[in-house]
This record gives sequence, C-alpha cells and structure tokens, in this order.
Amino acid sequence: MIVEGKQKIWADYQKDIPDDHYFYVRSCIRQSFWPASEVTFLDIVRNKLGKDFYENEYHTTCGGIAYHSDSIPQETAMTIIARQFALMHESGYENYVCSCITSFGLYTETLETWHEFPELEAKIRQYLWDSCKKEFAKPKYLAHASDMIYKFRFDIAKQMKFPLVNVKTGKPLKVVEHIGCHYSKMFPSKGFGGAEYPHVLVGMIEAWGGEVVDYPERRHCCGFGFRQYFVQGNRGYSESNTYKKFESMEPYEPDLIITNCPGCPYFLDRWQYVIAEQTGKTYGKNGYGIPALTYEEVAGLVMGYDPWDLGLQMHQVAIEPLLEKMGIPYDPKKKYQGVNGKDLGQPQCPSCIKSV
Amino acid sequence: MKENIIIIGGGAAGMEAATQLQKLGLTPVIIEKSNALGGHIAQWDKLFPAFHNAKDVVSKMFDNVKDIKTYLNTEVTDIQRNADGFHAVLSNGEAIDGKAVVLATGFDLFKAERKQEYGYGIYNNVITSLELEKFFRTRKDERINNPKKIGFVHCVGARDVKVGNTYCSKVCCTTALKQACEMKEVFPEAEVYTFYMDLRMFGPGYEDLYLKTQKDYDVKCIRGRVCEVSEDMDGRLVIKAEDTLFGKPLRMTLDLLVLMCSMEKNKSIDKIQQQLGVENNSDGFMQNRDMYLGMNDSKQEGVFVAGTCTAPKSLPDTIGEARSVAVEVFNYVNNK
Amino acid sequence: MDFGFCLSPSSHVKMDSVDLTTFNRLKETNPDVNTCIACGSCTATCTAGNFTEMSFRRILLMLQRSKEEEAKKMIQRCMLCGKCTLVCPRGINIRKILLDITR
Amino acid sequence: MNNNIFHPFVLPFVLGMAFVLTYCVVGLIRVIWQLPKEDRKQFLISLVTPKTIWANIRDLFGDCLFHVKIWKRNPLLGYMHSSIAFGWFMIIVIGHVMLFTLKPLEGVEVEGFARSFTNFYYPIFYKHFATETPVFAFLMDFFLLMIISGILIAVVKKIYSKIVGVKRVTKFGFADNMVRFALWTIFPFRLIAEKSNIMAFWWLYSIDLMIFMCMLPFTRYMHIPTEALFILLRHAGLKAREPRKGFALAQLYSCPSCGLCIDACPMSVNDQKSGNTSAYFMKILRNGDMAEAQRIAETCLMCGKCVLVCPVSIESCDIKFSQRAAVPYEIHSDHSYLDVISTEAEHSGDPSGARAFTFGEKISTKPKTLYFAGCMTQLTPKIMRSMKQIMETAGENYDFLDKDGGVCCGRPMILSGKPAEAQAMIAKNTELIKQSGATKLVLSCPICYKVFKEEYHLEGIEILHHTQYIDELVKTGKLKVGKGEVNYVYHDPCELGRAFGVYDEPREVIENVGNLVKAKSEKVESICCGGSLGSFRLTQQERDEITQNSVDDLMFNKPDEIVTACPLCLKTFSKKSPVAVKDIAEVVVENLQANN
Repeated sequence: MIVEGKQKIWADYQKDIPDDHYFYVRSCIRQSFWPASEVTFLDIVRNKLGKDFYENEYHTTCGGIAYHSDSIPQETAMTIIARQFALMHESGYENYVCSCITSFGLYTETLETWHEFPELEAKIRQYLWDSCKKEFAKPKYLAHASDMIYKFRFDIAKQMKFPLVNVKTGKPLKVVEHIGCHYSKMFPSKGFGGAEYPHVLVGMIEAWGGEVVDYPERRHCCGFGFRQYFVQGNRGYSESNTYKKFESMEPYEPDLIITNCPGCPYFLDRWQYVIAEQTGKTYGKNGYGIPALTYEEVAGLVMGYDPWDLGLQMHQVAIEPLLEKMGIPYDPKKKYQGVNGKDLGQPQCPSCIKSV
Repeated sequence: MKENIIIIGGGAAGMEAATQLQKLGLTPVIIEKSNALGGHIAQWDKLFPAFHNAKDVVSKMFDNVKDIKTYLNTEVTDIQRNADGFHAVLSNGEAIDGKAVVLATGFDLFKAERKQEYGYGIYNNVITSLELEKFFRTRKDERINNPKKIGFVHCVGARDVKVGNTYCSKVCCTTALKQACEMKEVFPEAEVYTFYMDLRMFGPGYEDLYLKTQKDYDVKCIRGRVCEVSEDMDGRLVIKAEDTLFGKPLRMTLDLLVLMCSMEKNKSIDKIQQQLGVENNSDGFMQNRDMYLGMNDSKQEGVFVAGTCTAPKSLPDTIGEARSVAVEVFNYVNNK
Repeated sequence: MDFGFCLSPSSHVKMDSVDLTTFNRLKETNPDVNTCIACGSCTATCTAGNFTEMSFRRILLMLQRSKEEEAKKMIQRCMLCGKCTLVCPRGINIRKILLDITR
Repeated sequence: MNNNIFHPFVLPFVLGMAFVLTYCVVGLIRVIWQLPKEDRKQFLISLVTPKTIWANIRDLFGDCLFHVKIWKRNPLLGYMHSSIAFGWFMIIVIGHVMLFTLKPLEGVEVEGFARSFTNFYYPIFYKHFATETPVFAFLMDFFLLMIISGILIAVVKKIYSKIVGVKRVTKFGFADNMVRFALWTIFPFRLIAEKSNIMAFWWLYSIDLMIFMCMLPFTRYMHIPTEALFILLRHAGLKAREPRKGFALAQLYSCPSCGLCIDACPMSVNDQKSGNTSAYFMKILRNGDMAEAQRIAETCLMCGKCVLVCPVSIESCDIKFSQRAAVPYEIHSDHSYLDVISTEAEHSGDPSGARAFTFGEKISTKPKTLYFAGCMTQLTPKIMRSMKQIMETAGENYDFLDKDGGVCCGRPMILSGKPAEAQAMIAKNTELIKQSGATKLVLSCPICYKVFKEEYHLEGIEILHHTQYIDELVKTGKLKVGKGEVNYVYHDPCELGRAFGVYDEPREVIENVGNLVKAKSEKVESICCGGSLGSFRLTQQERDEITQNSVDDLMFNKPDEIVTACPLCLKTFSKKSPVAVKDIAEVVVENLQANN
C-alpha cells in the first residue's frame, strides 16, 4: 500500500464546507435504531463545538425508503425533498445537513437531476406549491452529518479523553471503516476522498489515534438494500453480503467497525448474531464479535460520553471488550437502565455469540 | 529549392516525415520538447506482432535524421502565420520561419491513477504497460518479483465514458498479448491472464500472435473488465471481474497487475494548436480535413498532421502517415 | 434457529482455488483446447443443442471454473455427430476432446 | 550315395519343426478357446457344413497357395508369392510321395518310433540319403527353381520396390529381417547342397530351416500357418469382438504385413503418416502396444479400403472398432432427453421445451416418402434444397423428417466404439420414422445410410440413398433430366461405395445429365475425401493433405466439376478443389427439364 497515492486522491476530493449555521434533518431508521447517535451529534456540534445547528419539528422522511423500494415515483420523492428544502429556507438557513446516507444520496441525486433537467425542477416547484403551498428553494450547501464530524475531527481530537488506542498494549486500535454506498459511490465528487478511497471516516480514525484496516472487501455493500431486507426470503442475500465482508476482514483482527450510514451498523451488528446462530461462526476475539458503531458513537466515546448514554447497549455485539481496551470506565449495572434509572429488562442471551 | 518545414515533435512520425522531406529536397527542422528524439517508441523494448527490437527500428530512424536540424529540449512558444508561411518562436529564444508546419506531436499515455479502482499508485503491484516495457529493457523493477500470477487489464482509459474516452486505443490489445507472451518467457512458471473486452487483432500477423498466445504460451484470456482491485494481508492483489463468457463473476489473487493504458491527445501542444486554428475531433485528438483523402491535412492551409496526434495508431500506421505527409507538404510547397 | 432465510452461496468463481486437473490433463493431449475464441459456432450448430443446453464452449469454460460436475453432466447429452468440429473456425478437434473428457 | 538314415545336420531342422508345430497347436487351441461360446459353436458347425467346406477348400488353395487376389492386383507380385508358396508346398508333397514310392532305406531295418522320426526329416534331406527317380528328380528341381525364381523377385522387390508396382513397403525389425534372410537362403542352400553334396551346405540348409521355424512365431511369417485357420474362421461368419482375442487374434497373426494397405491407405499420402496404416496397426496390436494401437485405431478414417485390398481379407476396421470399444469410459451418454420429443403437434408449444416433429397428412392415396437429411446435410443446405426440388418436381408425396434439425442417426456413436449408446438415437428415429407412415426412407448422407441399413429395423420401409432414389425417379420417368455438356467426375463416398457397392446408380444418373469422366482411382479404389467422421485424431492439417491427394486423383482427367453424394465429402472437397464441387442432387436440379 502506497499511502502517498491515497493522500493524493484525498487531496483531490475535498470540499469546502461552511463552518456554521446548518439546518439539520434526522434519519428515519437511525431514530429507531440508534436514537442516541443523533442526540450525541447535536450535543457535540452545539455544545462541545459551539456551532449553530437548527432542527425543525416539521421535517419528514426524505422518501428514500419508499423511492428505493419502488413504492413512490421519483416526482413524489422530489416533492418531499423540495418540502424539506422549503422548511430550511423558511427557517432562514441555506446549509442543509442530513443524518442519513440514503437521504444524502437522494438529495444529491435530486439536486443533480434538477440541474440537468430544469423542466423537471419547474415541475416539482409547481407540485410543491400545489401540495404544500410552499416556496421552492434549494440549499446553498448540502452535507452529510459525517462530513461535519470529519470537518471538526481535529477539534474533537483536542477534547479527546480516550483515543482509539489499546490502553493495555499502547498500540492503536485496528478500525474498519465502512462507508454507506450512497455517500459517494453515485457521485464521487460529493464525498470526502471520492468513491474508491473515501476519507470521511479514515480521517476521523486517524485523527483519533486509530489504525485503518484496508481489506479486500472494503468497498462492498453491507447488504442492507431495502428490497433485500423487506422481503424475508431475500434476507439471506443481505446477510450473505455482510458475511462476505466479515470473512474478508477477519484475518486483520479488527477491534472496531465504524460506519456512517443508518443501515450498515445495524446489519453489520445484527447479522453477526444471525451468522453465529446459523453457522456457529463468530468474529473478533473470544467469540464476542466485532462492534459496529456509528461515527457519532465513536466520537462520543473518544470525547468521554458515558457508553450507556451513547446507547451502546442497543448493539447486539457486546461493547464491553472494546470499552476495556480503550480504558473507558463503565458501570455494568447501568447497562439496561433507562434515563430515569428505570430497569429496561435484560435481553435474552444468544446461544453462540458471546455477551457480557 | 530550400524551404524550411517546421516539424513539431521528434517521435516516429516527426523523424520519418523529416527524413522523407529531406529526400524530397526540402529542409525539415525538428522541434522536440524532450531531451532526445524517438518519442514513445524509444521507450519500447519489443514490437508486436513478431517481437522485433524497437531499438533496431528507432536507431535506423536516428541515422536517417542525423543531418537534419533538430532542437532538443525545445518547445514552440508562439507561432504566427505570415505571408511566407509561419514564424515560430522557440523556448530557447530562437525563432524560425517555415513554409509549412507538420504537427507530429503524438500522444500522452493515459494516467492510470485516474482509474482509481485499479489502485495504480496505491497498491504496490499495479504497474502500467509502459513500466512493464521498461522492465523488459532493464530487467529491473522492484515490484516485479518472480510473480506467480499476472493479470493484464485491457482498455484502461479507453472505451470508457467515465474517463471521457469513448474511442478504442487500437494497439493495447496486441500489446497486451505481446507483453503476456514476454512475461511467460521471463517467468515460465507464472500463470498469465488477460482481461479483455474485445480482442482487436486488426493487423497482419496479429491474429497469429493471438493464436500463439493461447496455444504456445498458455495465456488465459478472460472476457471481462476488472472492476475492483484490493490488496490482501500479504500485499497481493485481489481482483474482481466478470467472466462474461461464463456468465459468472470471478475473483482471483494476483501478484502483478499490468494496466494497458490507452493513448490520449498530447495536451502540451494545445496552445500552439489553438494559435494555428487546428480543431479537435470528438475524441479530443486533432481533426484532420478528411478521413480518407485528407488525413494528413488539417483544416488550416499549410498546417499538416501526422501520426498519433489525430488518433491512436500503431507504429506502421504512424510511419505510413509520416511518409504520406511528406508528399502532401512537398506538393503544397511546390504548388504555392 | 430458523430465521426463514439463510446464507446464499457465493456465485463468484474462486479462481485461486479452481481445480484444473481435468483441464490440464486434457490440454496435454489436446493443446487446441486453449485456442477457443468462444465464438459459439459449436453451440449454435449442435444437434443435441437443439433439444438441450449442450454447449461445448461452456464445457471448456466449466472445466476451468470449478464446474466439472456440470460439464460432465452436459457432455452426456452429446451425440458425437461432429457438426461442431466441422464448423469450428479454430479447427479444434471438438469430438476428440469431448471423448477424452469422458475417459 | 550315402545310405545312412541319419546325420546330425538334420537335428536343427527337427528342433525347429518340433517347436513351430507345438507353437501352432497351442495357438490354435488358444484362439478356439477365446472365441465366445456361440462363435465357437458356429465355427464348429461351419466345419461340417458342405457349403463352407467347399469355400474353405477353394480359399485354402486359392489364397494360401496360389494367392489369386495378389495375382489379380499385380501378376508379378502374385507370381512371387505363389511360386514360393506353391513351389514349397509341392516340394513337401512330392517329397512325401517319394517316401512311399522309393526304397531309400534298403537294407536298413527301421521300425516304430525311429521310422516315424525318419519320416519327419527324410523328405527334406532325401538327396543326402537316397537316389530319386528321374521323374521325381525333375519335378523336385523344377519346383525348387520355381521357388528360387520367386525369391529372386523378392530380392529385387526389396532393393527396388517400384519395379513390382509397390510404392511403399512395410518397415521391419530385426526378427523379420532375419527370418526373411533365412527364407531367401533356404532354397539356394538346398540347391547347392543337393547338387554338390557338400556337408557344409547341408548344415546351412538345416540351420536356415531352424532359424526360419524357430523365429516364425515372432514375425510376420506366422501368417503362413495362421491364414489357414483364419480362412476357416472367416467362412464361419465370425466378427472380431475383442481386439486381441479369438478371431481378432487369428487375424492379427494372419496379417503378412505385406503392406498392400499402405499404398491403399489415404493417410499414406504423407509418408510420415504411413505408420497409421493397417499393416502397422496389426503389427503393433500383435506386439501388445495398446496405447499406440488405440491411437491408430482412433486416427483411422474407417474408409474400408484396406479391408478390400487386403490379400488375406483381414477385417482390420472391425478390429479397430473393437479396439475403440475396449477403452473404458468414465462418463456415459445420457440421451434420455430424447424421450420428450414426440410427433404430437400439441407438444410443439409445450413450455417444457419438448420438441415436436410434425408430419403431413398421414392418410393419403399416394405412398409416402420420408426424407432424412441428417446432421451433415444440415450443414450443406444446398443438398436439402435440391432434394426438396427433386421430390416436388417428381410429384412425390413426401415429408421432411429433420426440417428443423433432427436426432443424430447414431453412426458417429458407433464409430466411436459405443454401439450401445447409439441405441437411444436409433430408437427415437425408428419411432419417428414409423409414425410418419412412410414406405420409403431417403437419406442424403452415406454415414446415415450405413447405420440405417445395418442397425435399424424398419420393416416395410425401403431405405434408399438419394443417388439410388434419383436414379429410380429418372428411370421411372418421374423426373425428366436433360443431358448437358459438362464433364463430371464422380467421387464414391466410402460408406456408399465400398460399404454397399452403390457404384452404378450415381454414375447412371450423371451420364443422364452430362459426361462422366473417370477419376484415376474409382469405385473400390476411390480415395477417402479426408473429412471422414471415422477419424477422431487426425488434425485439420493432416486431413487437408488427404483431401488434396483425393482431389488430385479426381482431377486426373480434368473434369469441369466434381460430383459426390455425401455432404461431408462435399464440404471437405470444397475447401481444396480447383473446380466446383457439387452434390449429385444439385447437378440433377441444374439439368431438370422444363416439362416435368
């Protein structure tokens, strides 16, 4: 591996991100899978970094799930998006940042399509007015939330309490980065580092002291794919893709997977359990599996947030071995306690993959 | 009659055109931007289809031009048309006048790093066809370390709308097979694979080379474009492609991957070309006046084109064009 | 545990572990197996191919892509009529190769 | 004269004779033993059947002694063989007759075993022991000189084989050369010994005989005793079943390696390939080199010419078939997919992919002809088109069985030594043909013709090759043709000519439409086009050489066009011929009269 070669590509694929004042929209899936991630993101950018990120209670889904599963036509999805942009405009913002990769891909696709086909844009402008009586507006700048953490990765590093280092050996943790397909595979120039060697997560890992693992199936999709997942009979296809990735990364003995897409951490996490149940195979040391975290969770961990406040108990793969490696203190008793100390109940332990 | 003819470019086309123009009684002047004549072909070891030494051909060309006025390390910085023809200012400060200009500016090799998925410049064992040619000449390349499995990827930067080149680069197929055979000669134990889209064996003896590649050298040709290259733990290359004839994707581990880089228009001449008013065609190469009967004329009077500046060409094609451009120039100068 | 789905086998041909014993044996006695250009003439003219999936071109590929069992199954359809050998533009002695595979 | 009845010089001969007799008896028992039970029974019955007894006697004399077949082919060679064989035979016979008519042992009392022992060598060396009468002396000298004259020709042939009209001769090893040398010298030594009575020559004569007889079983000369057995087995109507057992074994030893098949073999066009001819095949198989025998068996074009020119009538093609069949196959054919093919029209749209063959009206006042083009003809559409036009012009009620492709006739499977695996195809075609309701089956391909004639059971259906069919149409006036000016040469396809003797019908058809000129080699002698499906191993280049040779032969009298009656010959010749190559059907169509 010639790092200079990658650095050259990274330098070629940079984007100028406005420093401040963003309109923030959430992800449908993430709100239910990893609710703490978005909260942590807002807490970091607002309270730790002192930036202006505005949220509007009226924003909805971007329509991506329905669009990608062929439930709604493109015009409908575009009108939903136009409404989101109108909300941003009404709120006095012109920089749009979304939490979801599917949304980011769809927003980018939509903006590019409008650019290429102005007549379609005119049509959507009309639809928006007809349906919502809202005024059409386009963001001046579109970013994904991981772009923001990437941009502020060194600021976060300054406040870092637990770097991505194994406290017992002093060596950097081996971290697999997994980029959501729709981040830059469709429009390479829209992602940090481009499509082949994206830098958005690599930059975070390196800034926070970890060592990036580049393995043969790095580019491969986690296997989520709405159509694959929605139909039970097709889920084996989804699972097989995850399986392929794990088989490929296994020899590198990674400590952690970091992702920037709603579905990826969920499937990279849960399929480890399913694979273990079906084949008896587990990954990672001692049969615990390899934790797959969102970038906000990792940012929160290195900045010293309480693991349970970050919602890490929501992961199937036990997080405790990682916390111990990083030397992060945690109270095992609090793992299944709600915000008010209420007992949430302990999940049933799976038979194959180890849990604490 | 002694008329200056300004030849820009000292590669195969420029040298051969100059040789012929001199024989016709004109005074060619070669302006070459690098420090030696010979162009790309001088960097080549063997020529397809019969493995002739490129050196033999090039040294004969050198002999032919030894009495021709040649500027090395020199570029044309400005060129103006005047009543007698052209006035060119050179980067060394000199200026020359000529009756006609021959653009024999050749090609640039496609920058392999632009096809990022092949990992050129990122993975150690990904090299270009030109680098392999250098290895054949020098037998030195630390990346080529007794490889057991070698892959060749055709059409790198050609027939690829993603890099903006939709044309076929013409010579890469034959070159790949030639280099594949040569690799088998150097590393008889190695398995050699070529990943091709179509094997365009367009010239005499080329199809025989293909047959020989299959029969005598046991080179395995797989129809399908390599789409993804990664490195495994041992630093070997893991590639993915579809075997389109079999209808299944395949993956394999290679020790060396050679990228058959296409030809692109030499862009360093863009400014002069603009001054002369010579347009580009849709492939980005220089536009000639007519595909059949005016292939060496540009649309501008007194400006001629020869060799790979108008399209990817093989060496025999280029030499043929250089000779025909000499006749064109001769007729032009005499009829003026 | 039954999830109602399971891992689907990879469709990739794993060239690193492909077993070429049969193909290499064939190659020793029939060097022309290497010279196929996959034009498909053999398949198009095949008498058995009129009724089945029989394709000599694919059989050669199967032997090189770890699908030996499929190849052997396909080869059973052959009637040895020799049309393929007559139409092959590379002059491959297909009938002989087919016979040799079954030995 | 020496009146002793014994001298040590007879011992070498006695030893040799004892050895060869023992060997032959053991060999005879072995061959008979190896015959399959039913073959053995058939053989024994044939020995007492008057018809075969007569044929046996005729051929034993005609073939073994007089070499009638060689005479017919080449009188000089015939004389060479028969002078030696017949002369020697006569010397032995006369010698034994003398034993009874003379009293050479006067004054010596010899009885019992000693008497028999004496009889054993006496006629061979009698001149040393007794005096003969003038008549016998003349006869003995006459036949001895006759033998020596034959040997002289043999010596000349060895030095310059073209003098006797033979281009190539078999190349032999040490043992063969040794025995030949012994054979050549036996009789001159005898002559000298008899005339001079020098002891040394008696010794030489006897030792020569010993060498000849002791080495005989290990050389081609073993054919001398074996051929007699072979003639008996052949007349019993047996076929070779295993390449080195029973009947085949008898044939292997009956092959004199004379090499007549070498010149006849189309592969010999390239001298380097003459090792592929039957003479060598038999020798190699005899020596037990199975891999090489297999290679030659699979290389052979199976044109059958060597069988027809063989002076011993050895069925070498049958032996090659049995050799092909002896290869163990790991994978066997599975043609069960043919089961779904039917003649039912409703199957034609079947999503299962079942193919249906459809026939025209079954009930018709006119008898129906079924045309089966065959796989090879599918590659030569002009034959199919011509046949259609001929049948339509003649007003025939016909169906076209494999209009959209058919099932292979099964012959190629048989040619590859897998007769059992051809059965599925034979059964399917039989079923389809029977369902067509036709009374006449017309084939364009001689390859199909052979298998239909030999392996199919199509009772009530006349099987014709299209040459015969067209000849019939022309003769019955159903097809009116005009005679053109074109000079045609006709090539006899192996499996039509040599296999079935269909020589005249095509020639008569051609004479009706143009001028027939002769090829250099015709009918039995015609040379395979080189494209034969019979060979599995010949490379394209090797085939091309054969084709060129065959074309040159056809072009001998400078015809305007080459006419053949086999789609494979047509395709093969087209590549190499300097003139147009046409199928007979095509030529007929070109010369159809307008008032048909």
